[in-house]
Amino acid sequence: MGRLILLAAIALALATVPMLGNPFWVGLTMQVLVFGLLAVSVDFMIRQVGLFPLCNGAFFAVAAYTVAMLETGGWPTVAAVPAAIAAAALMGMAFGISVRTGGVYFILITLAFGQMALSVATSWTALTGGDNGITNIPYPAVAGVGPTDLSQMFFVVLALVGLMVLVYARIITSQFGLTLNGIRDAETRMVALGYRTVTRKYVAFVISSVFAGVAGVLYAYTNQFVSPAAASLLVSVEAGLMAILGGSGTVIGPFLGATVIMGIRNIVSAMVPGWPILMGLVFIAVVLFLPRGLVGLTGRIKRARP
Amino acid sequence: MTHSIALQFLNGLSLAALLFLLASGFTLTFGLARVVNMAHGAYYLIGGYLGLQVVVWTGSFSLGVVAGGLSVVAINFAVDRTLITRTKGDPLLQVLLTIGITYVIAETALLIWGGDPMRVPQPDWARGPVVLPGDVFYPRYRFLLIVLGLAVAALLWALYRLTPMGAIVRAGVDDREMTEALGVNITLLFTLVFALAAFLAGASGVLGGAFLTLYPHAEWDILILALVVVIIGGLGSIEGAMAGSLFVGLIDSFGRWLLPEAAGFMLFGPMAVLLLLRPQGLFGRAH
Amino acid sequence: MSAVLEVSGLTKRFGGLAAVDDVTFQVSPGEHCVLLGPNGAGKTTLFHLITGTFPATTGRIALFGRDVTTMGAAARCRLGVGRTFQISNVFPTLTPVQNVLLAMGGGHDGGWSLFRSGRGDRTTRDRAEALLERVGIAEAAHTETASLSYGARRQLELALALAGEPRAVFLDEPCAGLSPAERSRVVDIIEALPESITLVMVEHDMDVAFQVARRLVVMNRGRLIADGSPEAVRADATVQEVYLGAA
Amino acid sequence: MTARHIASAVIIAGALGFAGPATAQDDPIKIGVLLPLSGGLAASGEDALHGFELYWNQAGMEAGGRPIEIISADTSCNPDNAINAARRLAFNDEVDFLVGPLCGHEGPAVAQVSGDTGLPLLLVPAAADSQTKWDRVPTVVRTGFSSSQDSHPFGEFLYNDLGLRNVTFVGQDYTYGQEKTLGAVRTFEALGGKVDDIIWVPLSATDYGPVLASVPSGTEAVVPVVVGAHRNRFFETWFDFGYDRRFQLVGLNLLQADALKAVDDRAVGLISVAQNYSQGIDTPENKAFIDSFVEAYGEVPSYFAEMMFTTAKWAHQAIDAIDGDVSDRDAFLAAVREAEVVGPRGPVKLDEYDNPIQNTYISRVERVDHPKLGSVLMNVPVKTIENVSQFWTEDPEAFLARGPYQR
Repeated sequence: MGRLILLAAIALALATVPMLGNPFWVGLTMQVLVFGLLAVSVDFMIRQVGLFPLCNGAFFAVAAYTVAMLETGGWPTVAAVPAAIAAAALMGMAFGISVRTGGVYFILITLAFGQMALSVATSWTALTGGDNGITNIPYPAVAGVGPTDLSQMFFVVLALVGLMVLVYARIITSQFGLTLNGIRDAETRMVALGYRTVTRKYVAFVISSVFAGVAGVLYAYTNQFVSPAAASLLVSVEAGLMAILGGSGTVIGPFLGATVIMGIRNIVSAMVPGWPILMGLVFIAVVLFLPRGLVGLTGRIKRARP
Repeated sequence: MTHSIALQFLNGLSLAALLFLLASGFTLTFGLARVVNMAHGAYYLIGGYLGLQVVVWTGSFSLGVVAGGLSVVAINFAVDRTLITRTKGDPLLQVLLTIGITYVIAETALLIWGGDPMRVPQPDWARGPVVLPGDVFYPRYRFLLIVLGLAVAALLWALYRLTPMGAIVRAGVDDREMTEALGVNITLLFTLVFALAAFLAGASGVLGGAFLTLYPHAEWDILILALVVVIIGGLGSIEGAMAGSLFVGLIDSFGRWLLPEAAGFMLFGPMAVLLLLRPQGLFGRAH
Repeated sequence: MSAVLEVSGLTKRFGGLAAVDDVTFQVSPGEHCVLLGPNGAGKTTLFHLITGTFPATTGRIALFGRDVTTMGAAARCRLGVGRTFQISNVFPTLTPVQNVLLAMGGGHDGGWSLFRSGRGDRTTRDRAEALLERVGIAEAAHTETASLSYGARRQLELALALAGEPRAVFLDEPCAGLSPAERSRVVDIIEALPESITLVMVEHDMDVAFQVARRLVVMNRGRLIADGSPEAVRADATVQEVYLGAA
Repeated sequence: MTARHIASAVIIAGALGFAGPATAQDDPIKIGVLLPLSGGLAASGEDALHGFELYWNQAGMEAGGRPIEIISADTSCNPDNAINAARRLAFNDEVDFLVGPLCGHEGPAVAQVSGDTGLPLLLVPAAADSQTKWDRVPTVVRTGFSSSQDSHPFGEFLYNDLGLRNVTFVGQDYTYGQEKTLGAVRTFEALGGKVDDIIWVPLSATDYGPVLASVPSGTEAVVPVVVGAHRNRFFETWFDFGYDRRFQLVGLNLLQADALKAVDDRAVGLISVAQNYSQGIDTPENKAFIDSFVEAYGEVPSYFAEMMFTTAKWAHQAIDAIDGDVSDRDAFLAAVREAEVVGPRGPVKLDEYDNPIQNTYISRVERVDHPKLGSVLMNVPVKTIENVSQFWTEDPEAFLARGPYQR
């Protein structure tokens, strides 16, 4: 209950951002929410299942591209959005064979899958607009009603991300969530208890792809353009960093991480010439100095528990 | 037609030779110490740039290759001792850490050498084409690279399979604790293997920089290819690195020739199918 | 009623070494059967073959009358087998109650709901706590398992084997490393198992074995060398020679 | 460097929300410049910024009676960063107009901010055709060039001047490469030339050995349209494999000034590039530009630097024309549209679609003695085609109806 109040308070505080009247902050906060949701999808795999995927940027991008293509092709939002999420889920089902492996193998294989998606985005020009991407994506509208400016879009994003966070919180404390934790802790024991663990990891992977897909949909609508930058490896890598950096294993962690990373990208970058070095140092510092328990695998942190 | 096939075959081999040099170090490090070091791409890049600098100063290509290799040995020693050991074998942390190291190294290289593509000057004795039977012209440099790749592969294989040290490394790959129980100084062994891997990565940067050029983001381009090599071949296996390099090199050259639009799929598609059938790769061990 | 466990001509080779060599025996419903043997006798390998941790080289295994030789470990467990591991294999970051809740759902590969809470309903939770009470760790039911003592984790291990209401339990040295007090507690729990549950247990410790067993199967160097009531085995000359004599 | 530090300080203040409104006549005119200052294209971004700063320094950092303040922001060639950087310049720094960005795919992102806010954008050097054709934004004018603009005369040059009839193109497989390649293919074929093959090379390609082995043997000449590090890789592989003995090499996009740094005398005599600028243009404006740039930064300016230099001059003329009152954005845009500017690249003015009408230079590499730099390789025009429109000789509406160049 306390957690719910905290979330409500944060949502309320964020709702005041458009009142500052500065679209820079509105736009940046929106990006933090969107990439935070992407980080949630990665965090789900890291903390609940114990696998680190490097292809969630591909789910993110495929959903964003689908929305872009359909919306600019005249489809209504009510059809474009489900189609986009379905596209991400389908890709998740295809890439899901990677859960047959584990550990390092899983990381490397998902990385290669992500690169495959990127190479399609840049070279299949007729469909994806190539390097230029797809522009002029309208704001979403249901039955003619929808946001008409950045501030209104902000509230749409806030509401949807908030909803996804609640859904997520429910999933990780569900029966299924508990069985995933069991797999993460001791897969051989889960097998000995009779569970089909690979199937469960597969389902978790697809759930993760759906969350990444929703983030991709929001990304397309908020940015109003999509380019191959959305599918780059660094999107997946930085989403992982956001998840770890945020740390606590709560739903808020990934958003905290997203705040720091987006802050470096968009605010610190204006002050420090070699800021990618700083980004690298953040990666290193997170690994070395943040409590080692923050990684779900070492099992030192208190997790969200029933 | 046969002319083109011969040419593409050689092209595949020359890329395979380069990839083998990079991937064999990666795979050995992983096999022995379970360290996944994504900074290998950055090692390739920084080794290439430093080697280039030495070639420019001394005029000796060979010195440049050695210097590129040795400088990365030093870098890797520092990185390993101060940073990687602190990840305590957690692959997630290792991946994040070594990607962070990649950012730092690549951006530093960018600040020093700038963003324009640079090419390591080829030595005089490797310039120009060789003429092969059937009137096939092939660059002497690439031809020598293939020879070097084969030589290093043979040497590594012999070290790995035929020498006492190789036997210990293989035992270490299989069961580290047992090797330690045998009273082998495993720390020294690790240091040697790490040094060898780092040397190969740095030297391959100089060798690759002489025909693929060095440029920002080269670290990722080459790392992805090397990762596909080890995924296909199987982590921790020298034979796997050989097979994977050949596969990736040949697929890349024939794919670009026959099906240029689908070159990306040609590389990743077979990899996905292989994973479905054999998740541990061609020569990897089930885990 | 057919045998709970039927092993015939079972062999497992590692390289040239036969860890289990042409073993044949049956366990009937309700039997309390203990596999006994010195270190390296092959009893743990046999146990792994039966539970499906790794495949047999040759031979056949049947559980409850079904051939399971090529079946995966999870599928065998779903037939109604609860097992323990020699080295505690519990869920360290979860609480003992969550451990047991997971174990209760495993038999039917349950727990698929994304929205029903993982805490389970009142009755399930009560059953889980009752089971923890039975194995003697009720007071730690809601602390993190990683913080439990070694003995408590062994007891939790036993609870996991029993939680799925199995028809048979396979225990791999459940008393290893326990204090005498903890050991007698585990023995009590095992002896109190209802008649309907078949027990197959690997044991290294003679005292425990003779206390629990109603039937002893003795192995040496991968082969069965004796099979019968504790009294009969104690009197067996071969057993005395290779095992008891050495002890 | 000092200017950058001052600019950075201003950005920090702006980011923290301390920047006050700037309307009075003696307040500076703030120009927001969006360029990649980190990442792989940082060198090009720096070079472009140098060109911009060089002009304003020469102009005394003043226009229309008001001081000029340049605020640069790093986009890292990433549209997500570019959109935030543009908003930051617009709302935190409250710049009067925007200049940039460099990378093609950042163009739409920045144009969108311009469209949303009404803040004028001088689009340069990003070259995507669509932005002055199908996806125009009323507040955006281009001061650089469109991808296919210089390709149209180049296609005719291949046929008429070089007398080629059968050629093979090697095109970089992304938007700029496709537009630049297909523009030349179109005019070459219209004259009756035959394109034997177009070999598309993805940006991810590392090795040109397999690419060049695919060149059909009967072709007369190979025309590369490759970018970034691909240019030098193409060049080296060409000579390594001895293709120079088999085919003629005619660069449409091969060796710009930055790529010339890493090649040797094998390049001398090659047709290297067709573009709206060439370092060897023989005019007083260009000579003065080259000399002052070499003086200030110690190297030959790239075409990025020239484009930003001329853009600055363009903005200067427009600001003067409205007496420094840039707060009237419509008046400023109208002044930009009316201006006729003579830059190092020659005379420039906008067409009806807000794209420059300017010269196309087809360049050849020559070894040139520069008083400061000594003997250097430099691009020198072999043919100048004057007043080239983005639609070439075609009716704009017919061109637009045909749609974008896509493979």
